[in-house]
Amino acid sequence: MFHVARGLNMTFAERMLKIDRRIIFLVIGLCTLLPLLYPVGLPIKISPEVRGVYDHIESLPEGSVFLLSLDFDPASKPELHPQSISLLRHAFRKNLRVIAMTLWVSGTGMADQVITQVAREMGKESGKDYVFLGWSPGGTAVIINMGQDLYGAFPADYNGKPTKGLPVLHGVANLRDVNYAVSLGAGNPGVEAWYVFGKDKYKFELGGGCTGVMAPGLYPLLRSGQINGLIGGLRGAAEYEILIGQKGKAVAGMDAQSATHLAIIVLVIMCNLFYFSSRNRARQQGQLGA
Amino acid sequence: MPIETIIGGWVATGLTLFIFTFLYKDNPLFKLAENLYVGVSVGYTIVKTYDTVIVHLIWKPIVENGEWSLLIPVAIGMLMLTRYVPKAAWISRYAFAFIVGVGSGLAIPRTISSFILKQIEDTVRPLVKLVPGEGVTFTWSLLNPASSLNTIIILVGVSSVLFYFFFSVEHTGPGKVVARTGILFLMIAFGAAFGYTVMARMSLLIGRLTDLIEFSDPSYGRPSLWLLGLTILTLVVMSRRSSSKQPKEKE
Amino acid sequence: MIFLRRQVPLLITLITGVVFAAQYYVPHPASEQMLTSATKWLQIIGGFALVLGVSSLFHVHAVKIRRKEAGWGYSFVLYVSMLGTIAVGFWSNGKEAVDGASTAFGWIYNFMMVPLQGTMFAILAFFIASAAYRSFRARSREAAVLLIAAVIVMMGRVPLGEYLIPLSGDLSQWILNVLNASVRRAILIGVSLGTVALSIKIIFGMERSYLGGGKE
Amino acid sequence: MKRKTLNVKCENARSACGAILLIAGILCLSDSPVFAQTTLSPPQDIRVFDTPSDGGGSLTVLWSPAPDDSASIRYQVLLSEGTAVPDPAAMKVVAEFPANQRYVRESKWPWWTRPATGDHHQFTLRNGRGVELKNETTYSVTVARVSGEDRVIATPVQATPQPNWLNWNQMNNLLLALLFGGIVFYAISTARKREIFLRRIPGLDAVDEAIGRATELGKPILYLTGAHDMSDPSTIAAAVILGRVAKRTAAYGTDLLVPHRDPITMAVCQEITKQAYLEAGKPDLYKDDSNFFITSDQFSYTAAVDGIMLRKKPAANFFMGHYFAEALLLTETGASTGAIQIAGTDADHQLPFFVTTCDYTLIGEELYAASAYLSREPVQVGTLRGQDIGKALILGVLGVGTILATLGVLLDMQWPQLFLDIFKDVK
Repeated sequence: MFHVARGLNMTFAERMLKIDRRIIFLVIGLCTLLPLLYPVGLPIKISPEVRGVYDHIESLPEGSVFLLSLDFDPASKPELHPQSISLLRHAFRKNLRVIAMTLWVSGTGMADQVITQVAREMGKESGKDYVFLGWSPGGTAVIINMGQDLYGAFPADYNGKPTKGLPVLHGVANLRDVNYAVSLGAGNPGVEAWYVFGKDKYKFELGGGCTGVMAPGLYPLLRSGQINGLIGGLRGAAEYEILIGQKGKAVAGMDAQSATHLAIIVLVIMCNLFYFSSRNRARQQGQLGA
Repeated sequence: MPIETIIGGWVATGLTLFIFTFLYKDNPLFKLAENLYVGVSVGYTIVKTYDTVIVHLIWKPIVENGEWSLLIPVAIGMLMLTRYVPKAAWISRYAFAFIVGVGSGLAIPRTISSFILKQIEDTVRPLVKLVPGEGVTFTWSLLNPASSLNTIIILVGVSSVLFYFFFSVEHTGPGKVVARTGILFLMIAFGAAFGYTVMARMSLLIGRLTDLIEFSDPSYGRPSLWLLGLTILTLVVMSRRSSSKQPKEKE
Repeated sequence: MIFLRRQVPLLITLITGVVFAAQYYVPHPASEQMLTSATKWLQIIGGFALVLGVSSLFHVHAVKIRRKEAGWGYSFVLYVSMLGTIAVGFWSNGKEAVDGASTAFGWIYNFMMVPLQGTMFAILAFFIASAAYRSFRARSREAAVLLIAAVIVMMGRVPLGEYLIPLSGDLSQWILNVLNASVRRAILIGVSLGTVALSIKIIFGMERSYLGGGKE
Repeated sequence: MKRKTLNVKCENARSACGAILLIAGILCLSDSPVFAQTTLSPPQDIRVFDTPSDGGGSLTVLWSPAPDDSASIRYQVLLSEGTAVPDPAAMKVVAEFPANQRYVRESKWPWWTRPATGDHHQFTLRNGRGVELKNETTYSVTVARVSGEDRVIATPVQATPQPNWLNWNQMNNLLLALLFGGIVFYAISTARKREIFLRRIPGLDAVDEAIGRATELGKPILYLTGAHDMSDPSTIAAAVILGRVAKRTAAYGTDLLVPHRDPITMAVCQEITKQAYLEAGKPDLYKDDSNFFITSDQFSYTAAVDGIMLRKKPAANFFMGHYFAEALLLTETGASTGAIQIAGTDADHQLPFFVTTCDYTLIGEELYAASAYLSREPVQVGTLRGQDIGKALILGVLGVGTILATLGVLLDMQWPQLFLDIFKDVK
């Protein structure tokens, strides 16, 4: 909006403000790449939101039913994949009965991979210790239907085995029999839907994990106790990895986060310095002209 | 390492780099990768929908358990497809009427309970607390979200933002002060969201770069490095050719 | 005919809407059974709705290829990749992996879909930085407030920020937990009132854009 | 209907109470050793009834607190099928807990369904997990008091679990739904009869300003309608605002570019633009191809629009409607060309980016309000008015509720709860 100075009159500040954005792209690329190649390992503090989820799983007795809904697609993999790995490791370590599923069709393959991988690593058996129900269309309708009759919503698991009679689902008729559910949501349907169409009526305890984009919007639900914990973005995942004592991709990524965040803060400060200096100059010129 | 994984590494690296070329500018490599992406994800959705809906939700329950009532939703679903027959397109309205009707009906009480009552319930809190032994106290801690001070701040925030979205009242006099408070609160929340989103977007980049670093391993044959060179070369050649063709358009 | 085309759909919406809103207040097993069936139906109908969305894409690109419009080659790429994925998917029985071993369908998913989608959104990382540099200016008091809040949260969310300025962690917690939560709550209440109003209008036939096209 | 059965049961319970006292007395007399050793009194005023407002398979037991209830004394809830109980001591123990637990006040009943005062003991038996409760089958239930080796059992009371037709706990929810529905209908009917005041949306002034500047510079204007199709309220609002923008561009003779990602939206917008040029008295300036279709793919569309921004350098960019991740790609490029940018969106995840990169942003509901302000359509204006009344009510509840809740703590009184319960989500 301030195009007073042009051409030859352009000051250093103005020229800096009009810098080719590809230079900024390069700075960000380097700030991400270098810490990934040469990690530092700064300490990460645990926030109460993440501790909420961790403590609840810690308090569950062996054999409790834990439902993990991986409601995300590959676009959110870097944030929610580490969260799911940590949560599954924790649940398996506590010998909970794990029911995994997804409400996002394009996340099915990833969800299957992560649960198979962690189960194998922890020596757990499909059908006995855990089940992956796969995906079903309908979004919120799936949640209500599971609340009414889990076997109606998922007559077979991902591998096509009938869900009825699976040892892991013994005594589980619907969502009311679930002790703790966590939705790792990248959008809609996600954590909110699990509250509105699930916990609101079927009364299981609910926790949430989400991408950084979603997280600020979930704080009202956290405050009111509608969800008992919130793992937000890569930082949340890193905190959870530290809580269970198995560092993974999230902790590894935090150094790069530090670098890029600081780079952006510096960019913002520079932008404003240049902006104010060019504005002052424009004002002075305006006064001289008058 | 199995050969398909190595090929996979090369393909994944190539596609990742093709899309990153968008940062330089929109170009055929990006368009190719983008259309490939749409095609693959649509194909994936079709396969998954068929497998889940037709096989597991319709065919097996009907054939194995004789749940013939499931033919009703199948019929409703079929009605939707009449959209493609211009003369019979109006029949699809029956299906939409059903979905939208059920959806709206389900939404009303649940929205009121989860997003109105629950939120009011948590905002309406006593401003002072009765601490056994100390009597009535006002807590000042900012870090405890349930402290009296924060209760007041939350109340002010909720009320002023709600007021900002009043449209049948002019924002004048004291209303102006409230609305301005509301907009300041809104800006803080947007700022927080911006800050948090930076983390989200950077995570995606970290994820992609982690993969590229993995694929620069000799066991894959270093596709990251080879393909990076190749992509840059292609871009250079292409920009040369286009600039010699249209010397006037330089954007 | 008008009755069949216009009134009957509105009647269906009215009845289903009222019935399923009322269902919430009725705990009787009969009412629960109705909800169970209806949600199962919705799951199945949801499958058909996906077909509908996908087929419009099919159509748009088919037209492009047939007319050899500009860039029809890309539409062709889209078609080939889609048909290829479908063929491979059916060949693999719709499974990405069998007993942990990846199928051909799983290969397409892992080495094509995951990197493509992931990178598509990773581009935004660069743009957010460039937006921060080029447009994040304290032009007004509001913009200044937004900027400061954003910088504090950015500091407080990363280990280095907390390390350099230890207070930033607590401060960003407070912003998210109290200030941000109160605004989000107000927005949530406002949006929910809007949702309820819209649902009521739909059920009683005052809002009928979902029937498609304003003209009869 | 439900109330009636409840009352009947209460009366049954009351008549049973007399019997309990009598039997308890007899028990004590006949069992003289027990009498001699302890003063343990059996639970008093036992009432058992079908748990109201549920789907059946559940019974609720209530009994009066005893003055000497403490953690060292325990209560047991006993259950057996049928009306005849030959030996209460042989009934199945389905729950056991310390005597200072399980009060009515701990349960979530609002005052209008609360069956007894808060200091009564309360236990709800549910079907499943070791207890079998079938609907329409009569069960005998009683409570025993246990202290060390001593155990005194009250006389069993009979009750039948059954499913209910109404959840009374949620009546506040229903009431609010009906009230709000009524308000919306009332507001719409008022809007049909007379003009309702809507405040001017400042963003609309910015729209005029931006078009003026584009005219001065002789550059075109770019207008986007968002990612959703015509069935979404945000797209409808965007189309209405397009009408206004088109009228201005027609009056000034400025070029208008509207790239689309949905063919139906494009057709609708063509009509709107044409109409606007007619109304402005410049039908000759209208061009059919100012609305054009690009593609429905998110990122191809974004790349194409970015290209238009860079090549044609529009003086003003409008982003109305709903946007996803492409928002930042669009507005950032737009900002780099130095255009005035005005956005209006209900996509709350993208709002921060619009706010930072655009000169003016219509936030959330302001988009709908702007469209209602321009269209003056009674249904739209009335809905907005209805929502305003709803918000005013909620603001009132927040204010009054906080004062009452604070008073309740300060004066240690219970009655504010009568008001607060109405706005609680209780089930």
